[in-house]
Amino acid sequence: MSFGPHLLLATLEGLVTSAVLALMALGLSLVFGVMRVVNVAHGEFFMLGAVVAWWVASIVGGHPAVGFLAALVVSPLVVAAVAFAAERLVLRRLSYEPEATIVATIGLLYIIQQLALTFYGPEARPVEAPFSIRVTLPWFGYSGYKLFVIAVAALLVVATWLMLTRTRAGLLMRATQYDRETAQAFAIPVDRVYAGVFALGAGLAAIAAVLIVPIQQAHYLMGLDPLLLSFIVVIIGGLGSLRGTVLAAVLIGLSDGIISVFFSPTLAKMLATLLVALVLVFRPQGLFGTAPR
Amino acid sequence: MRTDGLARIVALHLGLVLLLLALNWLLPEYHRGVFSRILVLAVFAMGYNVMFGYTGLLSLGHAMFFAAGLYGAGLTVYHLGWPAPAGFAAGLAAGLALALAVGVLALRTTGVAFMIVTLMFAQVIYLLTLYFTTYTRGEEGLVLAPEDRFIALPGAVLDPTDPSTRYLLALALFAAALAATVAIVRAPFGRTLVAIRENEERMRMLGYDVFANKLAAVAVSGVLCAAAGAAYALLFGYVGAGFASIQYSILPLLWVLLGGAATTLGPIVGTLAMFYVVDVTSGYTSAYLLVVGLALILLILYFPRGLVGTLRERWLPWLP
Amino acid sequence: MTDIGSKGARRAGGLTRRGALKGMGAAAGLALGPGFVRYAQAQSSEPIRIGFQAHRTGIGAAYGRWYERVTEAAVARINEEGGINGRPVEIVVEDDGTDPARGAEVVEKFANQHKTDIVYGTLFSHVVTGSAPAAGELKMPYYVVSEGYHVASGRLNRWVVQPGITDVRSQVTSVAPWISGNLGKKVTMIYPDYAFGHDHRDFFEPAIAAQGGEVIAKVPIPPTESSFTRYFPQIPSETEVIYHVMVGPAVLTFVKEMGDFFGSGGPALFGFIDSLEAVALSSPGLEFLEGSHFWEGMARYAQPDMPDYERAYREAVGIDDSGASLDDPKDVSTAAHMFGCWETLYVIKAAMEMADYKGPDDRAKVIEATEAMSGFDAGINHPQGAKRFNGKLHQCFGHQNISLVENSALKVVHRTSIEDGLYEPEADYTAQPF
Amino acid sequence: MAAVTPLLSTRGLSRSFGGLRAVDEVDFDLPAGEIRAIIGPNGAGKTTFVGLICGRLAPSAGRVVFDGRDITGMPAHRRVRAGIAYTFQITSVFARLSAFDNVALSVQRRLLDAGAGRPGRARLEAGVDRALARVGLAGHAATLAGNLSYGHQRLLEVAMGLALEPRLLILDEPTQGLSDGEIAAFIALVREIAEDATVLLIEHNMHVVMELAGRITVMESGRILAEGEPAAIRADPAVQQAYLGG
Repeated sequence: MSFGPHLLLATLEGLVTSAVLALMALGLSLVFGVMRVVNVAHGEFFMLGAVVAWWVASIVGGHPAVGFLAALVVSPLVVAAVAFAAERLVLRRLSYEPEATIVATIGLLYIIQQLALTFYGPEARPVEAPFSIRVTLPWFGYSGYKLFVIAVAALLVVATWLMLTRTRAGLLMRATQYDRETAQAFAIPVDRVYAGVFALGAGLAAIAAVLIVPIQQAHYLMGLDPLLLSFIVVIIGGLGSLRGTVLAAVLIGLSDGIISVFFSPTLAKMLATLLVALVLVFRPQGLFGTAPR
Repeated sequence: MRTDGLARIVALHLGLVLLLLALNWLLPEYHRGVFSRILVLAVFAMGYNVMFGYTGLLSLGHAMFFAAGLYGAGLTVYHLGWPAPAGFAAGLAAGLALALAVGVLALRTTGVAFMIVTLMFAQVIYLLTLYFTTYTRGEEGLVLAPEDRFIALPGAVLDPTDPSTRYLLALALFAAALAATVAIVRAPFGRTLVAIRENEERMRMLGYDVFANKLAAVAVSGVLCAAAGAAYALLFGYVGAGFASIQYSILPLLWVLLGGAATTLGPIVGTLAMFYVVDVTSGYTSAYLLVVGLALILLILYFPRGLVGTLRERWLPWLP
Repeated sequence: MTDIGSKGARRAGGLTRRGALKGMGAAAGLALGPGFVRYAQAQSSEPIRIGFQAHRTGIGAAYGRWYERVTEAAVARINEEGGINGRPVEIVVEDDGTDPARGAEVVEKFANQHKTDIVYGTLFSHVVTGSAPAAGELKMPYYVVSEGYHVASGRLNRWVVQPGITDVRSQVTSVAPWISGNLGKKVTMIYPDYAFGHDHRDFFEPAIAAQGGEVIAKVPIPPTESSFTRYFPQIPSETEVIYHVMVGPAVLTFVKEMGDFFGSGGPALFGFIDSLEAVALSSPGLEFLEGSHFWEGMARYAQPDMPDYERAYREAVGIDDSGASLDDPKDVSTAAHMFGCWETLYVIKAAMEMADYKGPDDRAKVIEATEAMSGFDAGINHPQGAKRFNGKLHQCFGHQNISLVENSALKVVHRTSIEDGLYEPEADYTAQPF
Repeated sequence: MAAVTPLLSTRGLSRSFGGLRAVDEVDFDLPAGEIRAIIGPNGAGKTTFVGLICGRLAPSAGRVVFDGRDITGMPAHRRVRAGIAYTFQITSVFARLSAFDNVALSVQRRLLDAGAGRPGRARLEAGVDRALARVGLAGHAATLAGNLSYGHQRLLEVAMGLALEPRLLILDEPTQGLSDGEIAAFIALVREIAEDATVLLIEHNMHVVMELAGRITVMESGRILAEGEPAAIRADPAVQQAYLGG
């Protein structure tokens, strides 16, 4: 294939990665920004979202779009409920101490993974896409659903953004993020805000999973790689900076796609990882963050 | 720390080593084999503890140091035909070089960024072992022939495939690492590291080169972990990319937390406890990860200082 | 790659033949000594314990579950027929977590804790490679069902045997003539960028060249990849055949994305069913595989001309005509590989009986008995078909199936001969001492 | 003689944060052996100024000379080892270490710098005991620093500075939060310290300043407003305007 179309394809693929990554990383970033909790189980919320989506879709039946839409509603709610419970039962009791929460979320990771293996099984199972249109370009064909994913994810990112900036709940979250003590002094129920943020973060991961599962199947080990990528995105974007997170997701997604045009894939992964690590080393506040207070 | 208790400390650690020595003849065969592995992995955990427990540097990439030792020893023995002791030395050298390189870069960051940077460097090392599959055979890994693992001493040849010899070699490594940790913890260097963990800025204003001391901690940690990796390759004969994967970066963190961070005995206790939790529960249910996960959460909720840490906090304040 | 293999071979060849293969007569003579007979009678009701190293968790869990089911079925049948040497067979299962380090620990546990007579099992080649040193040191016969080339390469040791499934090198070699004769000569290979994929790469290239074909492009894919479309532009437009082999949970994505990319107008496809083991061919997105071909070790779908013993085998392991579980039609089996468990257990039975196995002291004799075998006839004990066994390589060689995807089912269109898959041996384990 | 080669001097020393010039071209000389107080209203740039001297902050412009050597580019920890000790405005002892260990960190630093490899335990303990005794904490060696009273923590902080045996000891608001009795003892302590070391003191408590300081430097808006004997400063109308009574 000649260079131009190849680049176009890599860009499209990169955008799909970016779209899903943006949603997922937004959840991680929100949790980190507001609660200062590094949620290692975030990838498992993603996986759980995909598994629940499969389960909903296989119960609903009928036209694939019906199952898909049902999953899009039910799955984030279920996952958010699980996260809410985990926050109340475990994280809150640890006073959100950074090291303790890392260990606790590692524990959570094992538990969710094992439960998925036991009750869902080791197979990779697909959810049927709500529609199957193959967009035919002169050089190659492309999945219409993937274009749909890019659009929906972009919409959802904007919606989340509006929620955080325009609604009272969003205001409470941002106030808590800015200064916990002051927020408490202003009678903001910090405790409930934390639980809400953790649930919302997990819900975002679940939505990302529902969008991706018609492309990538639900599997109980699917959480790890998106988790690593989301971490990278959150850090590169500047910890807790939502705008930075979205920009970084686009940057990482696109570069992941485009670097592979020029290098052998394993080498490309290696170089990309090294590059991101070095960015962090020399600009630890992230590309878009400001220097730490 | 003032009430010296040196005699007590030496007695405790020496007693443990002697007990482990006696176990070579007391343990049933299976458990002796298990202990051989645990002693080596405990050295990995001890290396991790130097950085995480004493210096307060939470790394999520320590698999790379273990892998540096594993491959440093494994590749030189397998491809270059080096004798086992030279391979072991190569493993240590690889660990030291990597630790210095990673330390110089990663120590420019702190907190969460440090965690992620170490994780990413480890990912690069993991991908390297896959990229050079021609030499490493990647995931599948290499098997070192028994005769290549023999250690020729003047007048004797140690055969690490013999269970007793292997146990004693593992114990020797463990004892050396334990002695090194105790010495470091009680030396000015150890006090310096702990104080850096507590308040870096204050240490700077007491005239300490914080960066150099942290780098030294990373180097010590890297060499200990590499020693464990090199010993693993030579004692058990298998070298594979799995040991460089993220799972092996998380394991030492769990072992140390379970046993007790910043305690000299925490790593061995944690490694031992974790292994037997998995080993025993996997006999009853394949859902042993659930048990591990629950154990972790309960532990962090109710015993956040780990087993030895809780012991020290409640009853034995003199434990180093 | 070849230098690693030849090193193993050189090392094996360089050893003395001290303690090497004794004839079966000698072994049988020993077993018939008066002391042994009494011992045998005293022990006759004691079960033979076989340690089964299983992928219950980890990336291999989908395979592991079916390996376990087939193992249970085979052992039930063996016990119904009177066990091994009149002794019942007992399976002890331990999870290896699809992790090489745990694999080695499990082998030790079998030997020293469970005191099993032998160890058998497992698929993923890194677990086999990681466990092999432990088996060798414990002098524990280790029968694997892994299809990796690790055994035949000579890299492992005398205690590791693979008598129930053909290795990758042989599989790859045997399908090359059919591909060049039926699909095309210009081949692009897509494979995972690690040892398993490299075996395909290294052995298929000479095999297709020997048929006058050519590998015109190689597209390695990193093991952590979950999306593949961006690699497809590397496929040259003059490609006649895409040879694809992927493993792990992302394979369905791979196949679907290939469909999106090429639509109906792409090159012919030849794949290894490893990609789609435990996955229903009716899964959404797989429609475009219609008309493409797959290697299958054993047919997943019941074939019209299927012999009775194959039918009996399928019934025993509990799969229906489309290769899914009789209890749950959504639970698709790993039919192309799992037969290896059944056949391996029958080889173990035969070897133990030939060696007149009495207890752990006879373990070496079991290996010697296996090495003395030269092949297996097709039948209920070997339902996948007849096999040749090379005792020096510790590896068997069987027929391979090439199947066409037709109406979301697999139809066997060609069965290779055993000779198609033979290659120049690189190792001789019998030269190693026990 | 001291006037000829001051122990510490700065020339054109400046530091800005964003647009704000916290320290603005300060020329400052401190002769050896003196007790010097720096006073000034909040935000005058006192803490920033001593931060530039001890190396916690890098200057935007200007030079710092210590004992005849230009130390402008020298990292903080090397300045400490050259003889500049700094005690923090906000108490920052190592709360989870014993008082002994807190001071031992200083003593071992000094012993290590004196060469001869690893400091012996006996010398270490002797050094710690002496420093703790000087500030009156001899009985608290084994107590965790975090469990000491606030006043004792301030004293421990000073002991840590003392144990470094510095040539210049910078005390940043040392008496903040101390009781009157503690302040009296503290004044005596600083006088005693001044026998071996030069002391630079940032202090708000004018009683302490007047008792201790040989000379006073008054800062305002990042600049030196006035400098002189306590009596002269007290009489200076500009100072009164800016600070003492405004």
